[in-house]
Amino acid sequence: MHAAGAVARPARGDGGALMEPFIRPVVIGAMIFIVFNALIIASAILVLAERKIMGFMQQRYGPYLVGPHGMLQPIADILKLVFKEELRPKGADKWLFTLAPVLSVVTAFVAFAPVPFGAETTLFGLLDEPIKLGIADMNVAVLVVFAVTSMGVYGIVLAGWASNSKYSLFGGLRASAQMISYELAYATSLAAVILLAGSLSLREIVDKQDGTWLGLLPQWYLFLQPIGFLIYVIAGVAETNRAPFDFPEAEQELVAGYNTEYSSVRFALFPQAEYINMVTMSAVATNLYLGGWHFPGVPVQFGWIVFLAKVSVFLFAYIWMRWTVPRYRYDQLMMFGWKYLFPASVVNLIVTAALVLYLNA
Amino acid sequence: MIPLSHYLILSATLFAIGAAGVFLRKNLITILLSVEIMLNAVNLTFVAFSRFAGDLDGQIITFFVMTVAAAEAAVGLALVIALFRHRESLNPDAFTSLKW
Amino acid sequence: MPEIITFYLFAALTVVASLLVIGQRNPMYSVMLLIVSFGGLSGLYIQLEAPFVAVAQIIIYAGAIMVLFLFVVMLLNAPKEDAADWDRTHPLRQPGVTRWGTVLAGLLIVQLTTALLAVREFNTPVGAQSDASTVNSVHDMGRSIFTRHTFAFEATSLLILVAMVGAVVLARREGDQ
Amino acid sequence: MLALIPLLPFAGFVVNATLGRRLPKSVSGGLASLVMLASFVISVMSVMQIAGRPVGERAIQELLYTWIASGDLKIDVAFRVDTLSAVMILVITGIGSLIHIYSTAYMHDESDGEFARYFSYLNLFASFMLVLVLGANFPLMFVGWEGVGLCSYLLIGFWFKKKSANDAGKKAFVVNRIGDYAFLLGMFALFAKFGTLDFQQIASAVSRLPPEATFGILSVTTLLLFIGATGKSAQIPLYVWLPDAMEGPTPVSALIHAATMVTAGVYMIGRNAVLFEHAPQTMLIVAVIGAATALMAGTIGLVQNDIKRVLAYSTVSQLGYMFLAMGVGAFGAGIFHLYTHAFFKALLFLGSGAVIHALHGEQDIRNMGGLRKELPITFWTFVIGAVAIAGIPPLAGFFSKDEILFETYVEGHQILWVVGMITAVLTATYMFRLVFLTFWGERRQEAPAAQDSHGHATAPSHGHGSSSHLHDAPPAMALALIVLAIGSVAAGWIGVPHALGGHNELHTWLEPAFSAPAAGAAAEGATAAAEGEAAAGSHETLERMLMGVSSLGAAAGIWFAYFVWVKRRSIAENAAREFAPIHRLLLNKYYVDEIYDAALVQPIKVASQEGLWRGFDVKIIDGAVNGAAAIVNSSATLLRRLQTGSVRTYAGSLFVGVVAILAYYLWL
Repeated sequence: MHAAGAVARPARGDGGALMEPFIRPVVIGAMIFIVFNALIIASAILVLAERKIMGFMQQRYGPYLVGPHGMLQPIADILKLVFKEELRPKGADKWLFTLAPVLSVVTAFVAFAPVPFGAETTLFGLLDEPIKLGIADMNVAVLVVFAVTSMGVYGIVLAGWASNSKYSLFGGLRASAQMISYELAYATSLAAVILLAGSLSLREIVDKQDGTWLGLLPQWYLFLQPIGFLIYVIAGVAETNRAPFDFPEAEQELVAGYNTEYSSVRFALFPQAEYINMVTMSAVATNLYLGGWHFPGVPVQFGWIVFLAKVSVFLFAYIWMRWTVPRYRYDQLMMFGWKYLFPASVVNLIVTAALVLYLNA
Repeated sequence: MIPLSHYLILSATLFAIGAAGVFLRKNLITILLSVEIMLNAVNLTFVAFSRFAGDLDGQIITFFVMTVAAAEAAVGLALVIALFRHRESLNPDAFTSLKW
Repeated sequence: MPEIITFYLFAALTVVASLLVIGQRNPMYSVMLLIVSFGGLSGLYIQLEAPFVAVAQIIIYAGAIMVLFLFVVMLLNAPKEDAADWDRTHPLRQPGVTRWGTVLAGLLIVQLTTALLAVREFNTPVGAQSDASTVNSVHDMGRSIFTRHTFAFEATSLLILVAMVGAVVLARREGDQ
Repeated sequence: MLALIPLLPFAGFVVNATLGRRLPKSVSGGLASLVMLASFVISVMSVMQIAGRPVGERAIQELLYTWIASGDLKIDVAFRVDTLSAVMILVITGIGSLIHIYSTAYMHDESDGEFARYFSYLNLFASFMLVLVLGANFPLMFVGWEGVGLCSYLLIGFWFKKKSANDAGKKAFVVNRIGDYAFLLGMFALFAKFGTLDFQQIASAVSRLPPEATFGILSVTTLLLFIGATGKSAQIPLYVWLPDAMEGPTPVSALIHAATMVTAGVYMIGRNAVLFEHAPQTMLIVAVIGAATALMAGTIGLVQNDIKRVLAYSTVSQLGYMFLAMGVGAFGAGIFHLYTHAFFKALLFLGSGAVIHALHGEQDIRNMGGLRKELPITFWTFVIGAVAIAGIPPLAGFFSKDEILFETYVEGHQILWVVGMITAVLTATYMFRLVFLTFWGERRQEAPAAQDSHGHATAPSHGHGSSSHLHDAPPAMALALIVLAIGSVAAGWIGVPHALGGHNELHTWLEPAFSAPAAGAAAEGATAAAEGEAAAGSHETLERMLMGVSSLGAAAGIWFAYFVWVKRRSIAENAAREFAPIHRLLLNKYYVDEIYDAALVQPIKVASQEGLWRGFDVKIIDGAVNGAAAIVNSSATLLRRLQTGSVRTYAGSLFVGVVAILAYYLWL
């Protein structure tokens, strides 16, 4: 968190127009506010989307009663959760029990901060000095995202430990082991992209992917790093504890894993954190592999729309995966992570490095 | 600009805290944590020096230190697990005999 | 001025957290507090214009090593250490030993202060690097790691390998292969 | 190619030593003889090669590799054939191969394994001897020196089941060790003086120095070397091992203890002629010791009854002659005598071996007699050998011995000449005593048979008693005997002195080997030869006179022996009874062994037992060891307290260390 805060360097222009100095802080504040709420709403929407898509895939309606086509279902859920009784099991650790959900959701929010989601814009001439779309534009953004998401595990682990129950404990243990294992492959596939772009700044990486080959194939790293992309997605799913890697909360084995003992708002924070993490993961994937807000033929002013589109594709894929792919076995997960994914990513990294070296020389 | 000595004093304090932890604690895990604190104190010194000397070697050494710390943590914790299996205790004074 | 404040903020955070780490009976809290103090440290690193080190600090220490600690604590369900045998078996608690320990500690403090008073002339950085060149600094770091510090690098990799094997061997339960 | 000369016998040794016991006798023995013959051929070729050259550069030096290089000490493994070593290698390989052939028949009664072992030793000896004479520097020579010592030990003790053989072997080894010690010291002294150990370099370095008038470093060095020589070549005071060495198989006595190894000392002196010439004191000592040894051994030989012992003592006295020659500076004569002696002494030993073989190990001449008719070949060859050694013209011994005596006289050592003359007469006498007692008269059986002294060779194949018909030497032995007989007759003719109208080729041939290899060595050698001839020319009458005297002396000795031991046997007994003490004295070899035993062996025994073992070893060394262990133990018990096993104690000590180091850097 401090990392993010301290590295943040909002772009500051010297203010040619006289109302400039007043507008800019407002704009920035507004942007932060928008993003924050957008994330909250996104989680709410995702809940609904998940249930709807699930219904669609299982050939039923899904939530249908609340509001038109059950559109208001998330609000109902939220209300329900808020008005539930807070209960903390006996012998649970008071502080950590509370800290855990907060920590996980906070890290989820913070992780999105360094992610840019649009090109520079002057808001239709409102500013004479263009502003970069994105909360914190920093030159080690990739690492910061990675660092903050890696902090996210604590929320789950602590939840598992603090609630003083076998199932939670197992969930926490699984989460910690799983996340550490998959962070390796995750980071290594990141490194390959960083090598290609020669930069640690997400924005620069995105801008490097502008343009097309032969006028039709966009210059996305997806096409240079197919294996890396695959690894990244798989590891990302594991990092966000989504099916088929949702062992920390495998309901068939551990009642609900780390959040067995949670209820009401504290409980609500976990799925929210999970959804926000999904968004962040998708956004980063978009920036790294799908050329962010660049799309051949689309003017860069509407880049953020393109960006949203790409992200939603990812999110759909997430949900799709969850309802189609069956859950692994835990030892299979570990074996897969250590024996296949990680070596594959290392090989990918080495090959990429060799190629970059060879082509630059 | 913060003078170098501030950083040095800070890292000395941290190191002292770590050392005290090693001396005073009775829990192997806590002792390992104290060792980590000491290592980080050293890291801080290195980085501060590299900043004030204007070259990167200090930071590089920091990375080596981190690697060593990782290795140390892995082996140390493995040892802790093995020991805990033998005696249901983490008290270092329970392991005074060299073999059993 | 603001940097003074941030410095003291982070310093205080680090020191207090570390103190709590060792003032703590519950290893779980110790681990969490240690993470906090690492956070403070990385803040200091950023102030020292080593953002890469700062992020690495978070990723490696807070993100990986500490999780390992946490994992072990949870795995062993580590007992809170009891104060009872503190006074009994602690070799440094016997009065004589304690006295000597305090004497030594005092000596050490005196020495450190004298040593630190000697670095006064060192207060302004040589060739201050602006963080705009962080990426370059990462480049330079990589270059000099793989050129000037090759041996250290290789040695470390070997160390890591050995540590990995050692950890596996040690943590393996007797009997199961 | 030179390397092959010693390497071939070594190869034979390796083969016979490793898989000899699986080979049949014909193969192992044949192989051994074959490699010897091969190296003989190679030697002849290389000698031809150098003979083809002008006088100056008659030498081949072959560097194999650098053996030791530390500091300014640089030792090459280099072989050198010059005129001197040429003679030696011819003698060694030639006579050596003859003796190998002889041995195939003589040792035929041994089991396959023993047979192979014998021949492997013999080959090993040959190769070491060749290294000795071919080595171009002292250390290499020393390798051969020690190697032949080892082989002589192994071969003397060949029948190791027999205690006397073992003792003899040990005696030979220990006595030689004394000499080798002095030899080593001499080598060190040389290196200290000249900073090199290469013969040529030493010679050239010495030739720049003036001859030492007083007893200086050169004298000391040469004296040390000479002591080594006395050990190896059985001179006073270290000759005692040679007679006992007769415990070994007779061919071994012939090869090692008569023809080749025992002459190593003479060769060594000849090899360093320049060095010795610069130390007149040592030369005098060498001459005196040589003469004394010759006389003493001759007298002892007069009364011995063991056929081989008589020959052994005659060997000693002949070696004395050689050293006399060396001592008076007549190196050529010395080597000449070495060369002739090799023939007839080998012949005599082999003949005695034939006799012993025929008599199934009988060695006591009192039990022999009348073998003339039964062993004709042996008889005739033996007689030839005896005549040759007695110095009757024109056989080999005559020329060499007379050259020695003449040189002695000319160099002005009249007393030594007298001694030499007496020895010559003695030689003739005891040799023909041997001949007459062995071959004349009729078989005697009265004296106690010395069967056991040769237990092994008494072969089961010879079942019948010694009284029955004896058969003469089998073909292999006969061949060797005849060849050597021819050699003993003709070997001397290459050294016919000018007095008798000869040219003494050997002398001129050897000349360059004894002069420093300085620039224009050729001319120098030539002049030396020339003035040698001149000197000879001036002394011709004298020389002729001396020859006559010595020949007459020899003839007189022979007649005396005939008169005493054939005509009037009684005289011998009467004499023995008349001069009983002298007789006993001689019979017991002047009690030298007893004296040594009392004077040296016992004291050393006592000293080492009481002093070194019970005193030093037990008390001091063991005490030290145990004390060290005790100290370690006690200190460890103290140190153990430091290892509390409590982590914090260790950390505490570490803490102390940190404080101390900081204090050192801050305040000290």
